[in-house]
Amino acid sequence: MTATTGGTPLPLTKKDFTSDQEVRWCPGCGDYAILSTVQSYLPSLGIPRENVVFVSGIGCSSRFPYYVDTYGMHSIHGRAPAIATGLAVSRPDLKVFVVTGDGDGLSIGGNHLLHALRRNVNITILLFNNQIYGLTKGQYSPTSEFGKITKSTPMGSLDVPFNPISLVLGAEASFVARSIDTDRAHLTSVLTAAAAREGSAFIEIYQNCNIFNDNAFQAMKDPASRDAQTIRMVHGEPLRSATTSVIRGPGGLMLVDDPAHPDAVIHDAHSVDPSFAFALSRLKAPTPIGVFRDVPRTSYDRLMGDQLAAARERQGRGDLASLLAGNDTWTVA
Amino acid sequence: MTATTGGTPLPLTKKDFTSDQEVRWCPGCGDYAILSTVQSYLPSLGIPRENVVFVSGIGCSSRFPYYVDTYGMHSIHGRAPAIATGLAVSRPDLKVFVVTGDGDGLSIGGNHLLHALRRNVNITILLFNNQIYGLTKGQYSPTSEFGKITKSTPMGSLDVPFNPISLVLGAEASFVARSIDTDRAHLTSVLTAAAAREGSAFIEIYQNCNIFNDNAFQAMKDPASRDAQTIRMVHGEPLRSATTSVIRGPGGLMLVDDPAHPDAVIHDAHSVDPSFAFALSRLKAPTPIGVFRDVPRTSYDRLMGDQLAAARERQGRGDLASLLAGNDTWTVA
Amino acid sequence: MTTRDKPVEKVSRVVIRFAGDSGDGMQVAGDRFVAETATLGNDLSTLPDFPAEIRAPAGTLPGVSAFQVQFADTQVMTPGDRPDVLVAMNPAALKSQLPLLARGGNIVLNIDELTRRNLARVGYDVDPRTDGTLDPYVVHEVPITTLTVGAVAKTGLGRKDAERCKNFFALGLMSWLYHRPTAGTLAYIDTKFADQPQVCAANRAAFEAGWSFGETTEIFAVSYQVAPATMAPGTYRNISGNVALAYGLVAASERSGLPLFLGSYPITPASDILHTLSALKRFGVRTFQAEDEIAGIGAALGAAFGGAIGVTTTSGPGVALKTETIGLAVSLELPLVIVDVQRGGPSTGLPTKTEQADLLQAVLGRNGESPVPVVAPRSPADCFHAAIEAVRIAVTYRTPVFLLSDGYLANGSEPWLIPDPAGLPIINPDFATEPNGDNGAFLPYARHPDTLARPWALPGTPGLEHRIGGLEKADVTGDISYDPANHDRMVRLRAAKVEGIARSIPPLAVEDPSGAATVLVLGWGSTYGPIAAACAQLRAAGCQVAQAHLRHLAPFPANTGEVLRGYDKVLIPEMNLGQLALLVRAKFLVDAVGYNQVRGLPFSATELAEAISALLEEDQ
Amino acid sequence: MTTRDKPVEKVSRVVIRFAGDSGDGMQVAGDRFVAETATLGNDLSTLPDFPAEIRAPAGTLPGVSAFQVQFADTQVMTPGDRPDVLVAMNPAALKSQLPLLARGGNIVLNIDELTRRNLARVGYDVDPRTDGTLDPYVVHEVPITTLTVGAVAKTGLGRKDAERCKNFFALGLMSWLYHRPTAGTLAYIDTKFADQPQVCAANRAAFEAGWSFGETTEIFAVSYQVAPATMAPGTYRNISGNVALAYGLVAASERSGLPLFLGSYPITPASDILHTLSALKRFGVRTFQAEDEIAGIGAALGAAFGGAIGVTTTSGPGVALKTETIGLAVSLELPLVIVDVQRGGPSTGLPTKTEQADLLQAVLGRNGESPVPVVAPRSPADCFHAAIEAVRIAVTYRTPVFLLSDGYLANGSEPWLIPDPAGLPIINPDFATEPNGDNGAFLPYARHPDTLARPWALPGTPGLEHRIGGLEKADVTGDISYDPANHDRMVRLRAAKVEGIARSIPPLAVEDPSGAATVLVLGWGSTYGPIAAACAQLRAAGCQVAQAHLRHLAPFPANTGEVLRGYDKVLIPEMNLGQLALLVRAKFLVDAVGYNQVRGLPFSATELAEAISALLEEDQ
Ligand SMILES: Cc1ncc(C[n+]2csc(CCOP(=O)(O)OP(=O)(O)O)c2C)c(N)n1
Ligand SMILES: Cc1ncc(C[n+]2csc(CCOP(=O)(O)OP(=O)(O)O)c2C)c(N)n1
Ligand code: SF4
Ligand code: SF4
Ligand SMILES: [Mg+2]
Ligand SMILES: [Mg+2]
Repeated sequence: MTATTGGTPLPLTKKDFTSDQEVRWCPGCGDYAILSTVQSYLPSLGIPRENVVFVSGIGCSSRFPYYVDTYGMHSIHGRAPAIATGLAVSRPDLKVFVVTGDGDGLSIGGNHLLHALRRNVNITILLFNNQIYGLTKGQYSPTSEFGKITKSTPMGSLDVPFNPISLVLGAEASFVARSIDTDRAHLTSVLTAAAAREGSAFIEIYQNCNIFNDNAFQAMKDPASRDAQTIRMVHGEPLRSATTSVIRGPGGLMLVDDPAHPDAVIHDAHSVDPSFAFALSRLKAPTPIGVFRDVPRTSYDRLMGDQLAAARERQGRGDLASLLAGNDTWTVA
Repeated sequence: MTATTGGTPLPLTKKDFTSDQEVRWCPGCGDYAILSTVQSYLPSLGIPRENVVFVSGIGCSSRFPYYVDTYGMHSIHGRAPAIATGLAVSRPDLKVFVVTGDGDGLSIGGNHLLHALRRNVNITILLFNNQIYGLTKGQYSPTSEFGKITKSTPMGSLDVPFNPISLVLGAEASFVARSIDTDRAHLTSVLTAAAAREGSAFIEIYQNCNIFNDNAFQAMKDPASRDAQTIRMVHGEPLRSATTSVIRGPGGLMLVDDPAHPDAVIHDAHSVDPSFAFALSRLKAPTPIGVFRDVPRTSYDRLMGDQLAAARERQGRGDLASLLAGNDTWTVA
Repeated sequence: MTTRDKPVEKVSRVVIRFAGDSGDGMQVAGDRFVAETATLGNDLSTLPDFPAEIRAPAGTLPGVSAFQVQFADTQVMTPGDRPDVLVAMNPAALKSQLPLLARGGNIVLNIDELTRRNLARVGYDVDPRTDGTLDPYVVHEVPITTLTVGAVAKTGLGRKDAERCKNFFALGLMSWLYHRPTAGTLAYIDTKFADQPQVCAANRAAFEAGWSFGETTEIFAVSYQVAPATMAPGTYRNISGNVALAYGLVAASERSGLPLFLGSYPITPASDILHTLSALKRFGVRTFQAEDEIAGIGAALGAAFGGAIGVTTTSGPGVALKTETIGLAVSLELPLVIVDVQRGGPSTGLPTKTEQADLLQAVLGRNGESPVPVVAPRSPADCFHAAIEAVRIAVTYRTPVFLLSDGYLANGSEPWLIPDPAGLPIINPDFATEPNGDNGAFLPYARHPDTLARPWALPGTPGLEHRIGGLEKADVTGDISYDPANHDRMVRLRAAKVEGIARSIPPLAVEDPSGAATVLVLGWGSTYGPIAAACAQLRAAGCQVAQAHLRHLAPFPANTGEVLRGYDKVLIPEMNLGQLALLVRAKFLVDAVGYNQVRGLPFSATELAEAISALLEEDQ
Repeated sequence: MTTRDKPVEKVSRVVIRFAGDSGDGMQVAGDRFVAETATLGNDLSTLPDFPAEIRAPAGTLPGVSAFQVQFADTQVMTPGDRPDVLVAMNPAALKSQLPLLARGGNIVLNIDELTRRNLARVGYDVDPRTDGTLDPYVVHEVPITTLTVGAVAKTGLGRKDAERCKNFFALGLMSWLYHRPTAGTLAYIDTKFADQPQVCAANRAAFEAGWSFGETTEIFAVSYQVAPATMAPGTYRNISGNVALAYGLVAASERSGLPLFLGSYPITPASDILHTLSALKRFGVRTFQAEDEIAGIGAALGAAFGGAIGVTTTSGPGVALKTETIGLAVSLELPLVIVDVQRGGPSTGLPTKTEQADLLQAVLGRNGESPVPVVAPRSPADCFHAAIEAVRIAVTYRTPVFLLSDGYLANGSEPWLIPDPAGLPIINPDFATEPNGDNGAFLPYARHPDTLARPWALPGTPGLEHRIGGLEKADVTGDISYDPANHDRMVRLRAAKVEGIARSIPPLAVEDPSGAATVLVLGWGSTYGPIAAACAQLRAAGCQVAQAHLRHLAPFPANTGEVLRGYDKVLIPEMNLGQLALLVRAKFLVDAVGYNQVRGLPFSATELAEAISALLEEDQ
């Protein structure tokens, strides 16, 4: 109870982060679970509500900000990372989240997302990957599997999907993680890891769209299969699922059907070379979840702030009159 | 002399690919060397001139199509991969090249480039990387080194650059290579390798902008240093420069100061897992040149063509009258 | 389902509105009702009206989804101003739709959902049946949920799934009430649920129960018949605007011999064109779902360079993104069709609602002098013909063309006299195949003397290799040119080419049966129906009023100024703040007055008639 | 460099044009000439004119780069119609610039470059000195290259580098001819080449040699003096439009207390604003070079949400890309300034040339009803004040604002009476700090009764947490609303807010010294200079003509209609096909006539005067 927030004393509770707006997702949508986890997690940041901002694009997922009682902007399709960049860079005192979808963030908005990550702008990006366009009623997305039959691809899609983790690692992202909508504990742990660092954090969250792409991640959730279908990555621990271990292969990493294999690779989330995280990102069934990469890098806003300070130190605070006059004047009497 | 092309008999010569337009690059620009190499290489394709199309965006590099006497389009900034996609997909009989720059292709056009690559559209992308915006007179680009002082960054740029090779590997590109403007033999070899395959080819070409970013790649060109500064990748051969070898490290690949190291890694351009190529892409000084990755994949236009054929096979050729009538009609007498 | 024991009344014209939760299947019920109505030979017009959310939580006001249809034994121009019957599946539907009903209107109310909790959720403190709220209306209380569950019980379906059949119960009831045939719907259920026999049986049971409920209970004393409308002889179907538009593009492809290429990014309310075309691969149609709107139009333009009919489909926000590429197409002078299915703006606005506020964007919204022809359909079925016209202009004049549909046309439907393909216009691509300059030179910007169109030379044509781009080009040769006089000339040539299209389009026709009207109502796009209905109402009441409707917004038909100057007053009703009015005033200096509503809904013919008659009075 | 042995003539007004290869340093020569001219107290106006290529091959027509300046002892409104002296450094410069010269014009011709090869390259089959081509002009043959190389020899610089000093030789010669002071240029050379003493010495030597050449040879019989112009007392500097605009933004930041954030993507001719602002970090200015135009404006909008003055700078193609985000800003009602430095269009067009053809894009080019105020400066120095005005409107009314500069203003320059910062307008951000609703609620769309502006509540303000977005919002609360009546109300409220800005701007002023004019010339933007010059010419010739110039294009000043209706004829000269004319005709139904040129160049005052006088005659 050291700080107050508009009369709401810290520590805050989940309720403090719940807005008065009716949630309008379909009943059963995975977005509900994510919302609830995020609302529960936010108080742990110890940041006053008014210093938290959620910026989103367009999509079912992008309705998220309406439901969180902080500052928020539901912007336009794909542009949230760009908008958040301007906000985060000019207001380093704020904690800025971006909420986006696989269409919003990887189709129309792919470029902004990747540039924000290479710059290491001080934003936490939550990408809700349901492998479908929800809001426009079910076309395939850049993460839909090859051959997917949807409204716009009645004979199956022809595009090899992006692997979002590989993609952002190729774009120099320094914090990269994956979690699952309904795994509250795991998602909270990843959010917490992201909060501990400066600069960009990218978190892919597998999210179920029960209307247009139901059960896309069911094997990773089902108590019967989930331990075999996921590799829960922990820094410093061996990489394995219930039935396999990850070992080194000639071209990268590979799986062996032996959960106790002696050469199981030890996870190193702090490897400076992103090649290790990249190799991990290529594994699937079982699929790694948790933090792929977490290496420190100065954030963009801090670098910019430092330049402003340095300029003032070297040249003094700007003086408008002398700026306007310049060096080459003459006087008419 | 088996085919003719508008009266020009095959085989063609460099001259056949030289247009009547005055070349308007600055004297000394690396673009001249690339143009000359490409014009010399084109006859080797054995394709009639009229079946070759160059599509570009905007930038000094993007003036390229004007100088090649084939069909061509100088489009708008960043959009060449999208435009070329429409052309290549609807005209599989054509050989379509995209010419772009580090700004055109990785800044404004990054998303189109990456999506074209994941789709494996049948286009060959030549990205002239001079690590600067040439045409707009010298602002830093997404490949400029951190801290670069340019007109728009008088105190140095703050962005960590993209590594174009890592980036496109993260986007599922199946043919990825790098070459150097003035190394005619090497560039020709890379172009030839690209021609041998179906689908997308991505070739980064280091290009000198002698006006705004002179000598950016000089160490890789200078006869005194070039062998030490480049790793000439050859499939099936050990990876080494004149002074170093590439060996495996814990997180990826690393360099040792021993050009005859026994554990030098053998290059495998055909590794299905892109992790190997990705690890290679992280090496610099010496910098790998040549083909990073070359794995076969069916091209997008072929997949689409196959669907059209399958639809006709299953449903018969479309009949307009029955389409318009549909299934639910009534008749007024 | 054909015995009839109750008295039957003949009526001429009926408006029905189904309303329930987004998950209640109201659009399906409406679609089926319309299919049956169409085969019965009534004229009709529909208005689906649904929220932007996929399935907002049940029972909430924002979650209400509605479907309205007007059908009659005479011509139908609009989906109707006020429903005769509102089917309200829950309190949210009741509360949100009530303002639409006239006094005396009928409400078929699902009383099972009037729980205290559901009522409170939408702000009803007391049951509206008890506090006089519903006094002005005729309320038919039906326990739809219970009856559905009961009827379906025999199929063994679980309660939740059983309840989901209630739309078919409501449909059955309305089918009985208005003597709709039932065979088509039963066949539809059989096909749709072929894989799920239990669900199939349940929906059949619910539908039949609804029908029987009408027949056997005392709820309705009479049922109604609407005689077939007198329509031109021929074979008809019902068609929505998006489907008609897609078919028009395919027809243009067939009639030009050019392959159709669609580059598109999904967006409401345009996505269904993409969906429809993606299922027409047997016509050689290539659909490309791009990574964004810019790539969608870019790919279409690339395909056009290669000789396809390049088309891109979108809505207002997508047009904004395509603006730069449209400018490139203007400069390249290549055929391209940009379909804008307009929705409520600005920005994301009201994605599922209709509006006409992209007109000025289409006509004027680009950098530089960048003229683009604009065509707009007037009704759902007319989207077919307008699409062919857009392709004709694009191909003939080598120019991007805007086709301005809107959300109402897109989702609304009407009966359509199916045209004979052989009677559709032939479009001649007139490709360049030979050099057109001296010494075998190819001059890509030498123009056709009549149309000012430039040659379209496809890659693959030997000897015509050439390069085009977005920099200003020298007249005739197409080489890059920074010459001031050349630029001025090229700007004027491009403008003249587009202006010249007016010579190829029919003059603006005026409908003025008396020939004595002094007030003209000028419209464009989807307001045709309401305007025509309003004028008909007024004429029936003895007023004289003229109507003209623009299909071409740029350029205008050559006689437009003359027509407008022939009237004392010109009224322009638009679902915007006066965009056509701005163009008309600027061009013809005619003091046209706007009647403007920006409500996301089509005009009510009655309100429009009032506005026109106010002007008629002023004019006396 | 001050002895003068030759006769001196006094003249009132001179136009000089330097022309050479892109690599010849003509822009530097021009800039230095201007700097000296300014300090001498002449009034002046400049026009840099260069190709889109960085350094097209030497000696080719497309590679020619030119710089024109007019200076005088009286007011100067334009860079001049026809040069009195053309300095032609090579045959390409001669050939391309010759059409600009009037009969009797002077040419200073570098004869060293008239080799057969160079002549042939630009299509001169014979030396133009020998076939009468140059007969109409006074040609001064100077072996500039040889003389430069000779003068520079003593510094030991290699031939290639020595030749690069020839721009300073030419500058020295022109400085002698027009009595320009030389100390400033010598100081400039010293600073610029401080690191390269040899190059420094060489350029000094070349400059002095040029001066002495004038003094000692017979080439010019006389030299000319232009007396200082009578200008308002005060301290002056020379300033270009792009720099003035950047400084205006900084001044607005200082006068509002808000930090300045620029989100931009480089594009000609706007990039220099980014360059200028990126060097002003000591003012707390943050410049962000984004990955594209959309990200540039997106970041600016994000910064505005956080309480900065969000600015984005671009040209026409960039505006096209920003369109969707501008629509979002309209819907969010946040302050934002979009600077469009217009260039030749459509599409990529003529990137380095000027044009005014983005007006309709700015005013009308968005989806939905999406009103945006538009402000345009009239001269390079006026960009400063116009920028402050744009920020004032944006902040006061919480709206995106267009600031429409153009290529001529951007690169042109003129003397500027340096303003006292304390006299500049104060801008009050008036942030929301307290709840404005019942029970401590914050209502983000409750409006200020006068301005209709909504509260601007910054993240970080406790108790005012709120969410905004691009979907339609309920009046007052800002919650998502699909209600038809609310949408109509919000559309009209947004329009009314922008219309209401007219109450805060000065009325349209008319300059009509006689008070008896019947013809009004109405302009906007950079045509101010040529129009004023043309009107002055006509008045000097005894004609009566009125001039009015719009700074606000949306909304118009409240008295605009009244002013226009006060004249028989209204002429609107524009560097487009009649865009302001369209708006004026639509709004005021005034039969305004356009005078339109789309040549990528500013109007010639003389041609304009002819056009006006034709209209004056018609009116008699
Ligand atoms: C400029 C623009 N283009 C297209 C759309 C239509 N649109 C809205 S959301 C969406 C895709 C949503 O997919 P995703 O980001 O995966 O979000 P989800 O709904 O699945 O959570 C599209 C194409 C739009 N609103 N704006
Ligand atoms: C929409 C748009 N934005 C910006 C520009 C300005 N512009 C032209 S080329 C360019 C960057 C060129 O850099 P690069 O692609 O690296 O090409 P280079 O000139 O270096 O070969 C920019 C920003 C433009 N022409 N169009
Ligand atoms: S459509 Fe899918 S993603 Fe969207 S709200 Fe419904 S379940 Fe969730
Ligand atoms: S500016 Fe640089 S990249 Fe452009 S033409 Fe000149 S040297 Fe080449
Ligand atoms: Mg999705
Ligand atoms: Mg570059």
